[in-house]
Amino acid sequence: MMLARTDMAGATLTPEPPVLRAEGLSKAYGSITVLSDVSLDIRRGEIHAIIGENGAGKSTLMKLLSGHAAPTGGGMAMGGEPVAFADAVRAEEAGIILVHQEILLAADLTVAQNLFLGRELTRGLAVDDRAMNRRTAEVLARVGSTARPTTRVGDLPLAQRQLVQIARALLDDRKVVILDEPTAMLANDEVDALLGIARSLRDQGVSILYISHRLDEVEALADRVTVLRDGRMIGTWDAAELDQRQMAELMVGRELSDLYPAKRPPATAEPVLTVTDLSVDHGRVEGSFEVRPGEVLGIGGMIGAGRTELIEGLLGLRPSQAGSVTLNGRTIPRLDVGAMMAAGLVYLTEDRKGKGLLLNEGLGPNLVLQALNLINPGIRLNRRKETGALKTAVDEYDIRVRSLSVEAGQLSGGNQQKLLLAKVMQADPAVVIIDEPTRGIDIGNKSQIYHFIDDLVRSGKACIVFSSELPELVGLSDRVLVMRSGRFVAELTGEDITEQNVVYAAASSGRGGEGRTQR
Amino acid sequence: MSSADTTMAAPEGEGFRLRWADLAPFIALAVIVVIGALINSNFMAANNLLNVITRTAFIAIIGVGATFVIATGGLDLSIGSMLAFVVGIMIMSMNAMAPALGVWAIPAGAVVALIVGSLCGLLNGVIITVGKIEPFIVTLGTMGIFRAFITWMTDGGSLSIDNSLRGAYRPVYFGSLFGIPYPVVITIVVALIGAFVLYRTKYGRRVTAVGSNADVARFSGVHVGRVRTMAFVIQGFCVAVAAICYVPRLGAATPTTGQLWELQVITAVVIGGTLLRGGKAHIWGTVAGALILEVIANVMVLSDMVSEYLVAAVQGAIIIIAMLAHRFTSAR
Amino acid sequence: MSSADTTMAAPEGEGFRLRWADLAPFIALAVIVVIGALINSNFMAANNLLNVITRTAFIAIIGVGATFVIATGGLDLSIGSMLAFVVGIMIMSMNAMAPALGVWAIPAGAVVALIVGSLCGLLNGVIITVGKIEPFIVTLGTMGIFRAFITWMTDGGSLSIDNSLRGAYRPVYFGSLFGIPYPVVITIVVALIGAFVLYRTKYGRRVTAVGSNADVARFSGVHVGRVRTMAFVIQGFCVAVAAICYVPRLGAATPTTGQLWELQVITAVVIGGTLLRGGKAHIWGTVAGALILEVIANVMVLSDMVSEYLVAAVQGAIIIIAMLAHRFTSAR
Amino acid sequence: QDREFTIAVSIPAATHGWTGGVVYHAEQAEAQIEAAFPNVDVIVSTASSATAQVSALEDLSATNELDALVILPFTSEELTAPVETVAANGTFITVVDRGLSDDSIQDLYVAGDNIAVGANTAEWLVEQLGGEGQIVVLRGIPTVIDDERIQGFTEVIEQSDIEILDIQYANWNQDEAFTLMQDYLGKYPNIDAVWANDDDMLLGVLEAVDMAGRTDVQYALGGNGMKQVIEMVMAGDERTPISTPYPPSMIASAMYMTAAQFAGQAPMRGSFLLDAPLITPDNADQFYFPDSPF
Ligand SMILES: Nc1ncnc2c1ncn2[C@@H]1O[C@H](COP(=O)(O)OP(=O)(O)OP(=O)(O)O)[C@@H](O)[C@H]1O
Ligand SMILES: Nc1ncnc2c1ncn2[C@@H]1O[C@H](COP(=O)(O)OP(=O)(O)OP(=O)(O)O)[C@@H](O)[C@H]1O
Ligand SMILES: [Mg+2]
Ligand SMILES: [Mg+2]
Repeated sequence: MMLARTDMAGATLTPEPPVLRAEGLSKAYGSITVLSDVSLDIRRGEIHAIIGENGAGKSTLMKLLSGHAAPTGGGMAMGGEPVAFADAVRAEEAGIILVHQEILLAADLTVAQNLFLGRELTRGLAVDDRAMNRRTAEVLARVGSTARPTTRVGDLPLAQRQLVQIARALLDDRKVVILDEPTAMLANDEVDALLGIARSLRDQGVSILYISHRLDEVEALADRVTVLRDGRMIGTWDAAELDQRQMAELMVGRELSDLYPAKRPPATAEPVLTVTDLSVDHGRVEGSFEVRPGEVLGIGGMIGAGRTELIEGLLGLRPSQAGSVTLNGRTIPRLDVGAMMAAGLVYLTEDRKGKGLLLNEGLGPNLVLQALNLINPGIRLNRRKETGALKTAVDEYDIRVRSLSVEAGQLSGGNQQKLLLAKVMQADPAVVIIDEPTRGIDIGNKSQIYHFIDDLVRSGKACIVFSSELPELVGLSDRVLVMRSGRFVAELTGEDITEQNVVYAAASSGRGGEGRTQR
Repeated sequence: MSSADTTMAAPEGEGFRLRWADLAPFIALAVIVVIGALINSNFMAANNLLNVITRTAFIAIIGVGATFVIATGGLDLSIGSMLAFVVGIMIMSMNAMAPALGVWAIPAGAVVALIVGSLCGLLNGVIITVGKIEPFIVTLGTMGIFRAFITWMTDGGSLSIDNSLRGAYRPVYFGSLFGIPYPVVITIVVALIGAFVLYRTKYGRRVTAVGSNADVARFSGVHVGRVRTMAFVIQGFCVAVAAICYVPRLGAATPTTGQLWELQVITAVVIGGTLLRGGKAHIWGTVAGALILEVIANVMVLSDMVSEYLVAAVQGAIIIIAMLAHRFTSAR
Repeated sequence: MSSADTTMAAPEGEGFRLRWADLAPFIALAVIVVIGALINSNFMAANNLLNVITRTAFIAIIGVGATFVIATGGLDLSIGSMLAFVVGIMIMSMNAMAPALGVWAIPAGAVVALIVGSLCGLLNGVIITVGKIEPFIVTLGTMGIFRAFITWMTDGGSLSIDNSLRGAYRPVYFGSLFGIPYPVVITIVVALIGAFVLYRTKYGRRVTAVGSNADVARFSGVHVGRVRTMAFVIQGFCVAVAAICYVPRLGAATPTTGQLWELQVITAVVIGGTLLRGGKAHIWGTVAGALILEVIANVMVLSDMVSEYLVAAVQGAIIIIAMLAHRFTSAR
Repeated sequence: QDREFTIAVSIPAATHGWTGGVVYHAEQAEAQIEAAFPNVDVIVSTASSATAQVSALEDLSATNELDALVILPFTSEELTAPVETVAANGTFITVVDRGLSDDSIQDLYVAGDNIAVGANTAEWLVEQLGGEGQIVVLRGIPTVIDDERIQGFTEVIEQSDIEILDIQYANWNQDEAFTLMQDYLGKYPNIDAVWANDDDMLLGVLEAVDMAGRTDVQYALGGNGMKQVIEMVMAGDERTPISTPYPPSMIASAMYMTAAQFAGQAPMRGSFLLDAPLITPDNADQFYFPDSPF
């Protein structure tokens, strides 16, 4: 490495003690060490990015810093004083709050009730709902959420829940705010709003720990960058010294090839999937579309445009009906996940925790759950085949796991995503629908997944991709359909597929070209 | 916000659907009352209605407590036996205090009942939260324990309240305030307090939070164990209030007192719209649920249509049909 | 694989911890047996042990079915009444066929029982999955329905098996195969099949998936409703198998047959390590749980230490203590 | 007197008033017998269902050399075969209350007469009402006892012009009887008499009638001879002037008679049928046990 590290120098140059300091932190789960000897300074009023591959230990480090987990070695100091947090509540009292990578909200409570849970405002004996709703509305507006304070969190789409979670962290004054992949579920506008908030917090003297796999964000936002690899500290650098490619190489520890595969020649074969007049949730979302073998069809739109709804409807997971659905030359009589899968169509959900993986089950059972009938022709389970499939999948999808006998919930977020991808591919589909293909996936693996999709499509299959990451949508798709308010409003092909055009079509106000890409 | 246009439509729909579902138990109650009136003209007699409403008090009052427990994701199978036990202790202490205190033994005994009931609830709560055992198993165990104690206290027979107290105590069940029987007044007061605590206090907020997602509650600094335990204490307190209304009615505790009430109470709570998995609570729905059960039983007796052997079958079927109807009307 | 080096160590630790928790019910059983032997020397008499193990058959067989239902996240409160109903139907059909078929009426009646039992389970399952109603409420309803039917079928009295069949049927409970009583053989066969289905078949995999997270299962193309319904059918089938073993023992159905067995069965399942919220299932744990309950009851009968009135209290307390001990030993 | 004798007593658990009385008397008798005959060991075992009772029989006979068994069977049919098994070991069998399906098994039979309980009450009622009127009936838990009492009662009533307006289960439970009676009163403007086939239920019935202030109810009768009801009879209550004995103490009598077998006294065999004479103010004190819980 030719780059100068700042961690040593920083300590001598800054007279003020760091707000938060980690000294030789380690964490082991049983015999598995996931983090060893990590030392880190967080200065007052800085945005400090933590980057690393999936499973590098970023979330684990954040959990230690915020009292959500106890270290098995090393210690912490705040403002020079040693501290140890018994639980997250103590850490919050000390001014450190973590916004989890996974959504942690009570689905039955309203937005305001969630925000104020554990610290309700009261007037006399009674809770002061009006005041709480008012303050909630303010904070929500600040993070750019359109949710209402009185909506049940369970009724919100994932992205809105993520914003609510961030809003919760901003409710009180904090010293350190830790954001673990806050933008993984957000689209451009929300991301922009969030970056704005992060900057203004920094200007108020709040320190921000920021984890993201979107290196463009890191580059635009961070003051300093710490890189983790395999549970070890690689170093801390001034952000100005690093460009995205260097960050990526520090994370992965090797040179990276091109992120996106080359585009394919236009697909000319007959459509493998034709959907006409699909109507979901009693007409709230409607559309007709088709996809050809050898083609990646991207579907774009703002949050809540109804993309997820559309596909869940196609699979019969929501109340829906369709004029006709033809798949692989066969007419599908009934909208049903099982029937679709048997006919060759699979769907990878955006909600991996709630709808994708059985967090309390082992990796094998998760991997084969969808393709049980294919892997086991009889009624018996073929465990040997299952183990074999798992080994193959771990290799093929590069699932970083320290033991094959862990539960799915113990995988890092990105590795869960890879397991999920492996799971739906077990069914050997002709059409793959992927909702947010690289949510929480590190840059090295992103490229892997893009090439994987490319290989798939080149081998004559079809792929439909929904993505809130515009570069990804643009870089990957041969054709893009844009959805707005539950209807398709534009189709882009070839040269027309640009971020500006997608944003222009997706935004009802017609504000084009305001995307994050302008930076 | 770019998606404001799509956003606005949803909440309206949501809100309406929610309110509709909340009304379901009251609509069901109305339907059953109408059917009852059609089947038998005696049903609508003021006296009959008053009887039915008055005797609903027990299940409704205990149900308010059960709503708390169930909202936290718990379950209490011991309530029937606990009632019997509290009634037994109350009668014994009233009888013991009667010579010294005279009629004042009644309020003194009531206080004893409230303390004992709360302690019984505390016992359940502590075993469940400290021992981290399924509420189903713990309260099944304490159900056996309370039942055995009352059997032992009554020697298998019955334990009657002192005759000197009987007359003074009777009005608590049979008397009325401005024409409203006391048990009904007490039920309304208990439900009002319950609704206030559940919907308007910090504690109530935390009850639903714990039931909805205990992990989230814990991360937010809620003492999950304490909230759960407190719900069981409230349950015990409500059982004691029901016991206070119960004793003046028949004046005795027997080993069969309160038998199977736990099932009735839980049914009332669920019919009322509270989810068994926790996170949602409808105090007034519970009261409506309790009324529904009593009205069905009353109509069954008043009507001559089914064999005595099959009454239970028809009751079971009606409850299932009511839930089905609810599901299909509210799902639309 | 960047982390291959650390991969190897883990499975040992994991596996061992898992196995330890799985063993808990068996350890508890062993402890209770030892205590039983210390309290009463007669306890270890071969005859006594054989009796206890034999009669465990009913709860254990029904428990195997309940393990399926509970693993999918369901609950069946109707099993006790369903048993009575199936026993009633079986006796009636055997008696009706006896004149024509002679001793062959017994297997014919058994087939009828299996069909009726499965249909009863199907009824529960369909109402729950199609109607989307809490299993607790549905099976509470069908519990009343089945109980009412058996009361009606027996006219409130009892329904006995024809004397001509009694002798031929008796060995099914009292006979033995190579010294192992038939009910024990049947229990082992049922548990083996149950374990095979649960752990070694696709269906079993789906059962735990549904119980663990129904949404994930649905998104993976599992027909959640069908899996749940099937679990109730299995439950009904197991109830019928238990009924087949039950009739030769008591020879009659009464309105109280099988009363409260549902609570015993569920307790056995939970003591055995299956979680009430679904997603985990331990067939052999259930069998151990059933044995624990019967051994406790047996020891209570053999020892004369507690007042008759308090037997239930001691049983309840032992179950709670057993669960507490389990929790604290397995948490280490 | 050099041999130890073991007598097992198997009875229903104390789940309601009458069975509570049975347990009480059995425990009293156990203490007295063991005090009187040091070489006799009495084991009392309660069971909460027919199945549990069969289990208890198995347990008792598997672990003890039983010289005698005193059993109050839950049901006749279900317990016949298990008791036969015990008898096959040469155990002396005393059956109490409900007969077995095969009466050759028992050595001694001490029985109440449930049919007579119903029939005698009915006869008295027919006479008092002059053979006509309208009555309601509350029955207990669906079991043989309940069935027999109802059978005895209705058979007699059917001979008269008395109309039984309604029969419903109240499960031998005071609360349910109270509720049911309230509903009866609401449903029928005129009720001349009520029969609850057990005194526990009668207490609930009386409370409901008093509360409604109904004067048309001339007679409210129970059965079993519960302490409180006997007190009413003794006090000459107009509405409840009689009861029918079905004394739970019959278990104690049976235990004494059985113990006597082993105390060198004259062996007793055969059947002892307790009659169900009406308890009237004149003879009530014979049926009054102030210390019994029942
Ligand atoms: N409870 C646990 N038990 C065992 N291993 C665990 C547990 N939690 C996390 N791990 C392991 O620790 C490692 C680090 O996980 P962590 O979540 O910190 O990764 P990450 O850097 O946040 O990755 P990602 O970018 O995918 O979110 C992973 O290999 C994971 O499998
Ligand atoms: N702010 C909001 N408040 C409440 N409901 C919302 C909001 N925004 C969207 N929704 C609802 O979310 C659903 C559409 O979300 P869906 O997940 O299908 O959108 P999407 O286009 O897939 O977006 P995403 O990129 O988040 O996946 C609709 O039911 C819509 O009414
Ligand atoms: Mg992470
Ligand atoms: Mg989406």
